[in-house]
Amino acid sequence: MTALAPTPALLLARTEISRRLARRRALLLAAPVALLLYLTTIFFSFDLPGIAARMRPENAAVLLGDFWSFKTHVTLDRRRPGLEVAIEGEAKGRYAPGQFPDWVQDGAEPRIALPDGSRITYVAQGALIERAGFGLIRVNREGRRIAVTLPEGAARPDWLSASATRVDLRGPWWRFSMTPARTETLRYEPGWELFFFDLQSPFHGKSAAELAALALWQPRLEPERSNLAAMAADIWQNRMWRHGDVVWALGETVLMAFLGTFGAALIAFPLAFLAASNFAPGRLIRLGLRRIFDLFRGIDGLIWTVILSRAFGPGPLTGALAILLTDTGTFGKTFSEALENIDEKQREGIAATGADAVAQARFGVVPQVAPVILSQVLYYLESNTRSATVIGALVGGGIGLLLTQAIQTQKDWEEVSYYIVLIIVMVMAMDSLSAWLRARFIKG
Amino acid sequence: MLELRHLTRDFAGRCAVDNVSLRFDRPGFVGIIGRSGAGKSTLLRMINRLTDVSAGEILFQGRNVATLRGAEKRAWQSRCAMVFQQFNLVPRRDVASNVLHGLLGRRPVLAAIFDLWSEAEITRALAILDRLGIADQAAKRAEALSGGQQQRVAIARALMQDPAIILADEPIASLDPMNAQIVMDTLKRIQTEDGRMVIANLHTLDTARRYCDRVIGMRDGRVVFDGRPDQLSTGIAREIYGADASFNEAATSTAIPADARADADYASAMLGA
Amino acid sequence: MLELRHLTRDFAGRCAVDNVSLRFDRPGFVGIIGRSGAGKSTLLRMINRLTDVSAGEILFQGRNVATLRGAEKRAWQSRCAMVFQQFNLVPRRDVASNVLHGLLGRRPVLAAIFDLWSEAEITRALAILDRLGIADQAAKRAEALSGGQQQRVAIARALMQDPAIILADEPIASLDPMNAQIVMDTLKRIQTEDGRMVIANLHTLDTARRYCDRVIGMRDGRVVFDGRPDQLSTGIAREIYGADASFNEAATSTAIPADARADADYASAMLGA
Amino acid sequence: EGLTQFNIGLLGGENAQDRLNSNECLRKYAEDTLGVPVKLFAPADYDGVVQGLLGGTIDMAWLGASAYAKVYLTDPKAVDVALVKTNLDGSFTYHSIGIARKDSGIAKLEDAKGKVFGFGDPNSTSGYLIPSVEIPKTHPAITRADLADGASGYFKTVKFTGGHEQTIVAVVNGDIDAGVTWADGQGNWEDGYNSGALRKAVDAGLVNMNDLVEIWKSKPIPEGPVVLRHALPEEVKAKMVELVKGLHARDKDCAYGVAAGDTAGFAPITADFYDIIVETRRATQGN
Amino acid sequence: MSAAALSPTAEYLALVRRRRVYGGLLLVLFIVLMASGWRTADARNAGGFLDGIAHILDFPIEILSEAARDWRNLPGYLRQYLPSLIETLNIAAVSTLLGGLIAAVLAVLSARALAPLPWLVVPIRRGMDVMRAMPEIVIALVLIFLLGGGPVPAMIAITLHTAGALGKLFSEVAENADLKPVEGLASVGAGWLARIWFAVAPQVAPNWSSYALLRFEINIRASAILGFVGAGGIGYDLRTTLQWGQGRYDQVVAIFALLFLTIVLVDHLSDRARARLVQGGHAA
Ligand SMILES: Nc1ncnc2c1ncn2[C@@H]1O[C@H](COP(=O)(O)OP(=O)(O)OP(=O)(O)O)[C@@H](O)[C@H]1O
Ligand SMILES: Nc1ncnc2c1ncn2[C@@H]1O[C@H](COP(=O)(O)OP(=O)(O)OP(=O)(O)O)[C@@H](O)[C@H]1O
Ligand SMILES: [Mg+2]
Ligand SMILES: [Mg+2]
Repeated sequence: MTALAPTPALLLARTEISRRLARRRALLLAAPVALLLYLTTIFFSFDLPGIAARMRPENAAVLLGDFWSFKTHVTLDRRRPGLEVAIEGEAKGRYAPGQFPDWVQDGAEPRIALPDGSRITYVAQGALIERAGFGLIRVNREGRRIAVTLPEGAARPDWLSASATRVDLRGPWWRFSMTPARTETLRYEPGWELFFFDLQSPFHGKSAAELAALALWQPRLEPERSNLAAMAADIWQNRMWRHGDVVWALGETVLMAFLGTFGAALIAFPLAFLAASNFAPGRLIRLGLRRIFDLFRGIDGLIWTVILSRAFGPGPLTGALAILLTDTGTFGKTFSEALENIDEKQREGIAATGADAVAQARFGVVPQVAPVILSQVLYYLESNTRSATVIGALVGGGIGLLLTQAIQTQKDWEEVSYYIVLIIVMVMAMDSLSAWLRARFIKG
Repeated sequence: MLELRHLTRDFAGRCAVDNVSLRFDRPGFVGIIGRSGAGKSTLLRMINRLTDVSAGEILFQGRNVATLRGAEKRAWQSRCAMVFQQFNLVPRRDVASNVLHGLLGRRPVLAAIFDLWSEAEITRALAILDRLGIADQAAKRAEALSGGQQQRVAIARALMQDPAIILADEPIASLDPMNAQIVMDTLKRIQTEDGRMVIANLHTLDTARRYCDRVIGMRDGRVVFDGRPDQLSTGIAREIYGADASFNEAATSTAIPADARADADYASAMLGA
Repeated sequence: MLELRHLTRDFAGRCAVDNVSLRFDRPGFVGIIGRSGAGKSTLLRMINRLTDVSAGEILFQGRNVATLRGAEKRAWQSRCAMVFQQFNLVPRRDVASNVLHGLLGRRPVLAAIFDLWSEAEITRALAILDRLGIADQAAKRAEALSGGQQQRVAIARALMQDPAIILADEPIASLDPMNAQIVMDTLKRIQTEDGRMVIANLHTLDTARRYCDRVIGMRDGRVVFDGRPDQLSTGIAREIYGADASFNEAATSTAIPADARADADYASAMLGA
Repeated sequence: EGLTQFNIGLLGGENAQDRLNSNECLRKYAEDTLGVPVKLFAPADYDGVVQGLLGGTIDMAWLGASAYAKVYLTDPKAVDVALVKTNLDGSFTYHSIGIARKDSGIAKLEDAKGKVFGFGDPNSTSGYLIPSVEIPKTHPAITRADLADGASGYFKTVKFTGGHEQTIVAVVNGDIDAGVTWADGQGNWEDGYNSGALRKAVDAGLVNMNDLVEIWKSKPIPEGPVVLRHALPEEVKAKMVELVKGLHARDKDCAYGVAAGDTAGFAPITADFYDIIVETRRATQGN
Repeated sequence: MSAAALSPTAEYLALVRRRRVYGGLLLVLFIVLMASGWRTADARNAGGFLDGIAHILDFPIEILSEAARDWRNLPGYLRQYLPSLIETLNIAAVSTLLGGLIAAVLAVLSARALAPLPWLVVPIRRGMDVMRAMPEIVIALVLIFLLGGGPVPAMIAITLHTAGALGKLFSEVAENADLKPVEGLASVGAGWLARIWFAVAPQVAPNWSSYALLRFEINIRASAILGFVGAGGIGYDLRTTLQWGQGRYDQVVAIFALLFLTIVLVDHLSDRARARLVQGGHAA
């Protein structure tokens, strides 16, 4: 058998195979090593250790907690009369006096019950905090000075921060702070309070069963409209969450994406013929157009927004035009590539019947490129919905504006999470829509 | 009715068709045979004006159509239909629409763009399809049809042009023998029944013998034979196809030689894999 | 050495293999024949454990391998090589690597990923390729080879496993007659020279007659014949292949019938178009 | 050319929808006054409104002083200064405040030497313009060049955080060691003063003023002006000035919303009041 | 005409009429949507389209004329902003790499025929949908507040989005992979990882790397834009200079030129590389 005495050819093959395997092995080892090296340099040049050191988990926890919880402020301001109880401390979430939630006991010395069993009493000279499992903490105010008295023998805990003019206490699901002018307790609760009905709505605070009963058979609360209509209107006009405005904003975002994408497709389509080597009337026109497409594509929509806002001012038109310009560049390029890849036989078949150039394009070219173009356009429709979110923020419209502003003001994190959910739902909906349209018009 | 005078076509110095003069006086079935590269396709494409003429004249009813431009050129093209080896249909459109494309040479642009055909035109297209036995496929996409059916759609498109001449460039080279026969029979029937003129490039001698009234043999861009099919002796065939050793009658026949079959089998097995 | 006891496999209620019991006591060339859907592939795949067993036992040297899991199952698979109709090679890797893949069942995965094969292993892989006459192709990508060569690579991979049993599922169904013969000869040679056991599904009676020591006929998941090839009378064949009118000896032969050829031609013409 | 529409631009800083809502009353009054449709626009950053005024698509806006200077420097004829918001005590100034973390050991600006220093938005008056000019005057050791974006002379580096809110968070998080933001300078430090970015952050529960110290405070800065586009018909300008001036008397709640806090109303003011700011900005322009 | 043909003709005529009605309706619907959409957008905009179009070049001209005046500064600025550009490129590269690695894992885990744990397929797919739908800028903005400015929030944001976007494309490719080699390796007793590595990876590699390259291109843009909202890199410089306005337009132009040239260059190179990758895959 040859295996006993390897032929020269076999030896040659063996060295060749060994060499190849060695090369592959070297590559396989080198690639992860190079990757690791690169990531390590980046690790230090992006200062990740520094960030890790500076990151404050409790701050993150506050913010992230706000994503899915809300807080109620119980405030005693020495410059204003009376106790104020307000959701998120906002005027639109303020409880009317005498209608405070049951954990706040109004009176000369208001008492607040907290989720962990702690209790806080606002007294004339300051406040008494009965902290569960710790004992009574007195906070006394004398003029501009604030003093804290801990229970006998207790060490100062790390959840308490005090200076001569300010005391701050953190508990599970609550916070307390006092300055010479203000005494305030924040009580956190999970959920998005007032999501459906705000405090002004007669439907606030009702259980699902009660609401169903009201909607279906109970007498009208307002004579001029049915309870169901009133509920819908109250939800739509909710002052805290502004569902109506949010829906308009979503609509405006989709509008910008729609107009930008399809407008760009309509403009790019004829131009693509002039930029495709097999249709272009001249080399110069073709190259010129290609560079223009590059320029339009290379400038992101966001930058177009800045450039256009001088001429058109803020508003959805500016956003739509910004998307249109970028996508004209993108489509111009991809459409002309599609045109360059057509099957010439079809066009020749049409040309041989004596059809003119327009008819040749219409019947010999368009049917071939239509599926490619349509699927491109629909793909971009989805991706532009995402861009329109961001562009909207700059041009003062759409859900993106609501989102960035909510982030910037830093307090409405539950709204931030609401908007994020809506954006994700919106983009996923556009994705499904474009997938459906693709399936319907391209395969069918 | 059609006369070619000193027709010549250069491709970057290479002469594809070299000073060809031919007269076609009355309708008939003319076959052009020759080796690959002999200039058969170029000749037909020049007549239809898909390829420009380098020199010479194409006289149709006494008028030189080789120099027409624009609308006049298109008018000529619409009178002189072309059938291609690869059918050159629009695969994503339905069969009837492909047939209606035959009218494009005579259509105002706008009506054409919106694809608006009159009922009479559609009825005529379907009548033509019916004549070729594929009316029941009218609503299908062209790409859904078999090769033989597609070629018949291409012929229907040609007929829709109501042409004085039908040029067919190797119409059966992509078809299996059974479909090849159907297509050739169709062309022949059209030629005899309507009294149209058909000029077809053919790649096998026996097809030429079976269908043609007149056979033209080309070699290296020149006409080397022009006569009745029964004058095609083996010697003449050798002259047309060149004296290269591999030539034999069988190689130009539609019958499939044994080893080619094995190859085809193998190819289809691979592709199916 | 191998015994199947009441082996059964259900696919969603349909019984693909139905209570099959067979003993293979000594090495030999066993052919399994039967109509499409008879359960031949399912039987082989169960032995290799590519398909799970619904009921019954597969005893190899007295041990039931039908219930093994994880590493033990893989150890069994590495002793029982499989050759597929479509070769199932990794087309983008070279031939030698494909052969070395036969060792994957015994290798820690990381060593395999980094292609840490010893010189001795590479030498052995090349020796096997040499034995099958395709050592000169060792450095080519598998996909660049012809079907017959690829099947020989697949056999080389099987040999690399140094298997007790080689299972071959219609190893020549995708090959042209000439390559089919080479592959069958190879399998036969391996079986006789090495004294290995080969169980092959075959789709034609004459191949079974020519190569097998023992033929098993299956129908509807059950064994309906088990004997020497010379016992395969036309009557028995009819029983195996069913009494349907279309059955005849020719339909199960490797010779290609005329109309099938035309189809294949047609298919390749279409695909090439 | 008749007026067919009147556009009011609103600067950022508050929840967009809240901004639109608190100015809704002004929109209605303006519509009644002018008899043409009035629209509100609330782009996310200063520049949107500035570009709108320059391009002639925004007719009225309440600008920051520096943003006004930018408009003026780009096109002196673009807008007319009309009114300014007054505080409860009648003043119309505020301060730029330098802050640092108490535990960082920085108690005054000099301590921040060799540390990371942050400004807010480059178009912001208190967040950049005023400190970049005033600090070199009061602290000769610090030059203007030391306060340029990315400079690394006196400070380790100088950054723009993008806005007042971001500056505060960045200081609290330690991303920057010190930074500047704004406050009205009235009330108490521990509350974050009576109004301004610090107060908002405190109210949001984001910072504990015990953790911060004031390291620097600017001289009083004039509140930004309410401006009207110069090209508007005189009569329209007069009407709008009248409307905004009388807003506090007419509808206190509305004035509160429009002024984004307690106010004694809007008072007339002239352009020369902002000359200093304009000059300051012009001086920084050559960089 | 034969009687039999009547029926196909009538049928086809009916089909044509039906098609014209649907086509016409669709066209009208589209035109109405476009027209009313543009009108709505125009009406809700501060400045109208017709008034604005005449001034469309005002701002670019303002920028360019200043840059033309101070053209001598440009080379200096180009050098000055190069590090920012490199940071932007690094953000894009790292997030493409990390996102691509995550995507590769997710893709294999969520391709039905390859998944080792079939019950994970649907949750992973939904998860990728969510990652894909989330605009990078949203994640970045939130992270900037948690981690402060700089490249890291942008990197994480783009990585997440990339993982989702590439994951979907990758798993589509993996789903279409030929399973015969996988089965071949299964029959020799190869484990799951070996099967994926030897039988699937070579098949998907060309398309995967082509998609990853395309993503890299997209991510350069994304990382430049995230700089615009405060996440480091050259976008941040672009925003501060652009917002400052007059006096810094020469810097704007310099940054712009850098960014634009980079994008066009990368775009061009990756176009060619991708063409080769995919072609190589097919031709081989
Ligand atoms: N567009 C073209 N550009 C350059 N040369 C061409 C072109 N078309 C044809 N030729 C050349 O002209 C010569 C004649 O080609 P033609 O296609 O007419 O031959 P044919 O007889 O139809 O051959 P076949 O049987 O292969 O179709 C060939 O040498 C060919 O290479
Ligand atoms: N994975 C599967 N799922 C469901 N049914 C299957 C599966 N595999 C095989 N079957 C069914 O089991 C029966 C036996 O199939 P098997 O492939 O074993 O037949 P075969 O004899 O190999 O046929 P062929 O000659 O077509 O390969 C068939 O009815 C087939 O449809
Ligand atoms: Mg030809
Ligand atoms: Mg089988």
